[in-house]
Amino acid sequence: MKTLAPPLAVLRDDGSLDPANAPPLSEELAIALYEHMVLARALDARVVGLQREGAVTQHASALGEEATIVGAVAAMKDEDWVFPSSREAAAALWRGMPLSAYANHAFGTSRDAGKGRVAPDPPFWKEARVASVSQLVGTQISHAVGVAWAARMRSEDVAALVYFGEGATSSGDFHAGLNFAGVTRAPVVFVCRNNGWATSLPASRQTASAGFAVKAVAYGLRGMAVDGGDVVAVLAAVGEARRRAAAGEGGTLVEAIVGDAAGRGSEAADPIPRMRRHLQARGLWSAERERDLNADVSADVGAAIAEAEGAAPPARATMFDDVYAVVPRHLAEQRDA
Amino acid sequence: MKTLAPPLAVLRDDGSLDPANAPPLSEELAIALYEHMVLARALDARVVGLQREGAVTQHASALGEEATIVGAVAAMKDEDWVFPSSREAAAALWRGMPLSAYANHAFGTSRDAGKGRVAPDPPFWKEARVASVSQLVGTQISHAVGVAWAARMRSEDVAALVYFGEGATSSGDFHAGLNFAGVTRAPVVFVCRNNGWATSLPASRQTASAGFAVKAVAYGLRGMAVDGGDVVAVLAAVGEARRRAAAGEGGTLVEAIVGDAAGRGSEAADPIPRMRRHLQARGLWSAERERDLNADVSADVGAAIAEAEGAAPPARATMFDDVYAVVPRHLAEQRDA
Amino acid sequence: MQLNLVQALNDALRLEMRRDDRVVVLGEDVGKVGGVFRVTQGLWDEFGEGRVVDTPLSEGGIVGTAIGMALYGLVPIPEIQFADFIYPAYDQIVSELAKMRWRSGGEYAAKVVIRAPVGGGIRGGLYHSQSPEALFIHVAGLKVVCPSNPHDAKGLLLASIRDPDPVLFFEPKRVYRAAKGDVPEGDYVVPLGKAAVVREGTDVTVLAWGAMLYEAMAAAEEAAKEGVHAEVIDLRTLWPVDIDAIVDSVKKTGRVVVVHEAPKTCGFGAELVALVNEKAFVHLEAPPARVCGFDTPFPYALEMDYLPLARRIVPAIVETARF
Amino acid sequence: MQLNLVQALNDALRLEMRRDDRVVVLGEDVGKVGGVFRVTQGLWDEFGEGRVVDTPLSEGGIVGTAIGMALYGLVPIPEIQFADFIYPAYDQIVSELAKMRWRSGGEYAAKVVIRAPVGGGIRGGLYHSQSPEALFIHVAGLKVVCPSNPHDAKGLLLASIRDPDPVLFFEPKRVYRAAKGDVPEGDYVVPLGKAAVVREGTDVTVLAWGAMLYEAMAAAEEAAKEGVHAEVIDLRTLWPVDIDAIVDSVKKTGRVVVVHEAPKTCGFGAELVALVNEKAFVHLEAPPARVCGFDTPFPYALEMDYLPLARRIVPAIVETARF
Ligand SMILES: Cc1ncc(C[n+]2csc(CCOP(=O)(O)OP(=O)(O)O)c2C)c(N)n1
Ligand SMILES: Cc1ncc(C[n+]2csc(CCOP(=O)(O)OP(=O)(O)O)c2C)c(N)n1
Ligand SMILES: [Mg+2]
Ligand SMILES: [Mg+2]
Repeated sequence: MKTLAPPLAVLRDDGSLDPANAPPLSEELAIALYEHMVLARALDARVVGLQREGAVTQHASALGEEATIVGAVAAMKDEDWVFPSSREAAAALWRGMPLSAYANHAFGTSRDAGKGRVAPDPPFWKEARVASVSQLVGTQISHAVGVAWAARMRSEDVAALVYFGEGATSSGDFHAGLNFAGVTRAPVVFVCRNNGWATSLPASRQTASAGFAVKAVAYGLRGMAVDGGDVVAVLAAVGEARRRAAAGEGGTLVEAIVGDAAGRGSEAADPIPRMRRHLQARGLWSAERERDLNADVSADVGAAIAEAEGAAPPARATMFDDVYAVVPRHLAEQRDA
Repeated sequence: MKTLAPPLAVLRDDGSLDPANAPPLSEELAIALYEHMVLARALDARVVGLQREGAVTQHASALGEEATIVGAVAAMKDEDWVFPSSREAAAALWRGMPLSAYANHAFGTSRDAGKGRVAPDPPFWKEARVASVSQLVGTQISHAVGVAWAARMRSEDVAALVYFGEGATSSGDFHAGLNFAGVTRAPVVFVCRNNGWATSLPASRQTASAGFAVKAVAYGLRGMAVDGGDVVAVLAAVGEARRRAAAGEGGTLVEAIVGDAAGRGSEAADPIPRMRRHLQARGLWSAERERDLNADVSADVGAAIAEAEGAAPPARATMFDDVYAVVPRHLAEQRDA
Repeated sequence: MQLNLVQALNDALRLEMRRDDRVVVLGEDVGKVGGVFRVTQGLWDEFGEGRVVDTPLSEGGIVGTAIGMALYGLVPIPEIQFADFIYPAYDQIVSELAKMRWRSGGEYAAKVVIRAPVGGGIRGGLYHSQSPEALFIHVAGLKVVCPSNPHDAKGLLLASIRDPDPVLFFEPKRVYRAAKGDVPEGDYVVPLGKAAVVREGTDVTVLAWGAMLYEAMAAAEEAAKEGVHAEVIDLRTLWPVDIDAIVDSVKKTGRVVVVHEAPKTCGFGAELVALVNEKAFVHLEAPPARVCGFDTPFPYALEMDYLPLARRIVPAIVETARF
Repeated sequence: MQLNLVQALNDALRLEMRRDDRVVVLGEDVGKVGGVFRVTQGLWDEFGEGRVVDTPLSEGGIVGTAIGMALYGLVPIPEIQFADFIYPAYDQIVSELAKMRWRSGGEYAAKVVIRAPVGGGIRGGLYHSQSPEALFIHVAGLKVVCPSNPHDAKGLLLASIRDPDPVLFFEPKRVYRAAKGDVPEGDYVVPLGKAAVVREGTDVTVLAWGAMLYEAMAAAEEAAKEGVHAEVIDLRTLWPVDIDAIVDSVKKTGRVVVVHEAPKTCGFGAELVALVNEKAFVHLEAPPARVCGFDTPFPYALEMDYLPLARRIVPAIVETARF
């Protein structure tokens, strides 16, 4: 599917950056982006394995989509809110969620911040404003708009980032969320991960529009497409959207084209080697650093999983907490029966 | 609010037709369009009066929107389905619903086809495929798409026309309906009456898009704007949309700009004198015919209202019918208690 | 001061918006025109369009964005124009609002008070008359309130806004203007979860709320003429319900009649009957009776036959007493 | 033939699509992949994408367009991937589908059968385990069905498709594959509105359906060891319910226990208790008991504590019998 303007791309295959579109990119940030993508993939691979064994359920792999997830959150400010969909564990990790928190969430242990109530994905991380979202596709979109709208009401420089797959654009919440964003000029960045598929439905059957970025036109919002396998391009696109939002120019719908939708082999589209070539081109990377990184990452992931595997499940009585702020009479009776 | 292309207009102020856009318009059709607009307005005025007296409730006046309502239905084929919103009684009249049927519906009498169950607007008329719609704004849009989609599945040359106000474009059903229409290429014509207001909300606060026709882009549908006070232009626009639908080119969103949204005084925008000038210019009309028409219309409307005013209310027992095809045990008990 | 129910609600909103600048009102036509029933009248003038917001026509968007505002720390009070139009927001209410605190282990909460007029008797027909309370009481995490008079309306709305949990606040539109009464100036709350015995009696306990409370009271007066003395309880908060008040009364009367406008089947009356069975079975001397809307959609022409008016409640009271 | 519940449902769909070309299946992933649980497997190959349609991700659009198809004369059978995702379609179901026939004075009808897997026990957590039947039973105009075994699943689905009214057909996903049994080849129906006494007993009547029927049966066996003989009734059709079968049994036992996965408050169990009170009060020798999901959202890690499993049903049976 073609989108109106060609997708923004910055990373060239030789690892250099297209000067026309390159954002400022410090060595530290370049390395951090790469390291988080590697971490995300390692964690993902491990959890996919655990799911095969039946140890965890309902994990949605982000394989190949790491650049979109990490690049977008990295472009936001710390005080901004982040609303994930099903594949954005890496956004919470970028925001500082410890691996052990993710692992305990995945296993639903007594140490899980969510008290083992929701199936693994997606995790939330309150202290860094990573929101709790349901597993209903699309519902978090209007929440993100509400947060951004509230910040604007309070004239506080806080924006919201919300991720969703292209399938979510068919939901009523996408429609309401983007329409309210257009009318209120709420500072929100919508990142639509177009990976070409909603389970078995190809994007071409999800909608007849020319791509997804163009849907912004229906809401008076800015829309743009970006190469979702290009972490620097995602950083640039979302950074620009964040800047406009802060300037009162309203929200932006960023369509990040990844996976099959990118129409290049998964080899060529793989965001990790692409960013590695950039680090190498800048002389920031070596075979040794790569080895060390992989070793650290698998050690950290292994340790977190091991801790969670050993953790106790939540106690029965905890099920009755948090339905209301105070456990009401009828729930106390059910708990104590 | 401006729309991308200027709204289609055909009727000139001197009553002549712009040859560039004029559709074929027989003398009979031209007269019928005019007469139905006059009938619609007379009925409307009478019911508005009855509402003031408290004799009927929840009537939505179509004052000034007669050209959009009559022109659109007139452009469809007899076998096509029509889904009204709240102001389209005239579409049912065009399809042959007797005035007495409307009046009995408005009073909710025992002679009402709907058995006095729903408040007055909007009426349905089964034998001419005018659908029964609820009072929830927008819900009928996906029904119309379903009818058209089914006809396409059956490869039958039947299309659906659905009317709604611009406020309905914010509903989830608008989004789902147009998206499904785009994907299925269902033969459906969406007529959005943009009268500038959703109760107290101006269209500019309903959405930030540049008008409503442009929303078609988000669904891969054709969108166009038309002067909704120009019955010939509406006839042309909807006729063309119907032709394309039949040709497998899919649905069209027609934004009919009326009332305040038209941005000309209600005088100049009034569709009835505009069409009368056309009849006069064609030598099809005279002061005498005008007098006779007004006399006939008010006599017919008066007679229908009088009949309905005299009609008995539905019997209590009828309330329990039609909840299911056969009255089940528990409802029979409630009825007979 | 003498106020009707609309004025009392308006007074509560104004007071709380003055007291707490986190409170915002949003919905369709709630701004300059003050809402279809004028409950928000004058708020737009006093607090401006920044805190009293006319929204696009999307109940799902209204509740969805309100949840986001609440996460941010505001206290949004969305108005749904008629409870009949709440269903487009049903997913946001039951899947998101009701579950936010629980699914996040208590870390996130969305404090939202959803106001909506309910009930028939105003010639509103099928889509302007419904009473959907049971559809929310069944969903864990929500509180459901329905006042019957101006005093309670103000006090319960203030309590609902200050309560930490999401509240569905249903307003009995049939008595919006008809119910007048003395309302204290200034601040007070009617606590959630506390019913009121509005008529003492020894023979039958009648449970009602909202507009039907007046029918229950009228029926009790009628029954008294036949020597049957009904105790009438206004539940005020539907969930969590004041089970003690109900059980105390049923222990005394041994008999109970529940009245509500919503269809009988799976209505809140069924839960009340089941609770009475669980808590006071040995005291029951007659089968608990339900006088409810019929299991049909809400009718236009026949609404007075549909509603559980006094004329239908009286025989139920008398038969239950004489069982 | 020996089939599991998924295979039996698939057989029913295939048979009816062959017999009646108005029948179409639509939903998310129902086509080539045959649905998340494979209930529609093979239909796409046999009937083509014209009659087995993969739709965009919108439950509201699925049900809304299905209503239109039905108006046109087709018989659409939408699948909602999990009942937990039915709420975006709730407005179309309760405001449109349920009311079409009634509001049009019987002139229009929308014949739609909505299929959706319900229930927990598969480690689905909060949003893949819910049982929302009460939210549809409360709405006049809908029929609600939930089979417990392959034989009934096929017969009830065929009956549901041929019934003139809209049907919510809930499938107990926990026993989709675990429940195996002999299923007649070819055409037969299990009539709607008829329950089945699946275990005879004299002491207590146990009402259950779907996956919890097996827990009720296991509990009855346990109770028998303590000398309590429970009669177990599989309701099969939840609404309109087979009240005669229930009352006949309660007249015999004088005692009743209702079991369901949905939260207790305002669940269908409340209606069943209220109905038993209305129809058989004088026969009741003990308070009707409800063994249900708790009034919390559905948990992930603790789902086996949440579900009303046999270990929770046994004491209810015994205590009710010994009351
Ligand atoms: C309201 C709702 N309907 C259906 C589902 C089942 N479901 C889970 S993921 C999914 C596909 C989502 O596709 P997309 O939005 O493109 O995200 P992706 O999985 O490609 O990241 C579906 C249909 C759901 N979770 N919520
Ligand atoms: C779902 C829903 N929400 C709210 C309403 C109340 N309501 C009735 S008409 C209306 C405004 C409709 O505006 P528009 O769609 O532009 O149609 P118009 O009245 O201008 O013809 C509203 C909000 C409703 N009927 N349904
Ligand atoms: Mg996708
Ligand atoms: Mg309008």
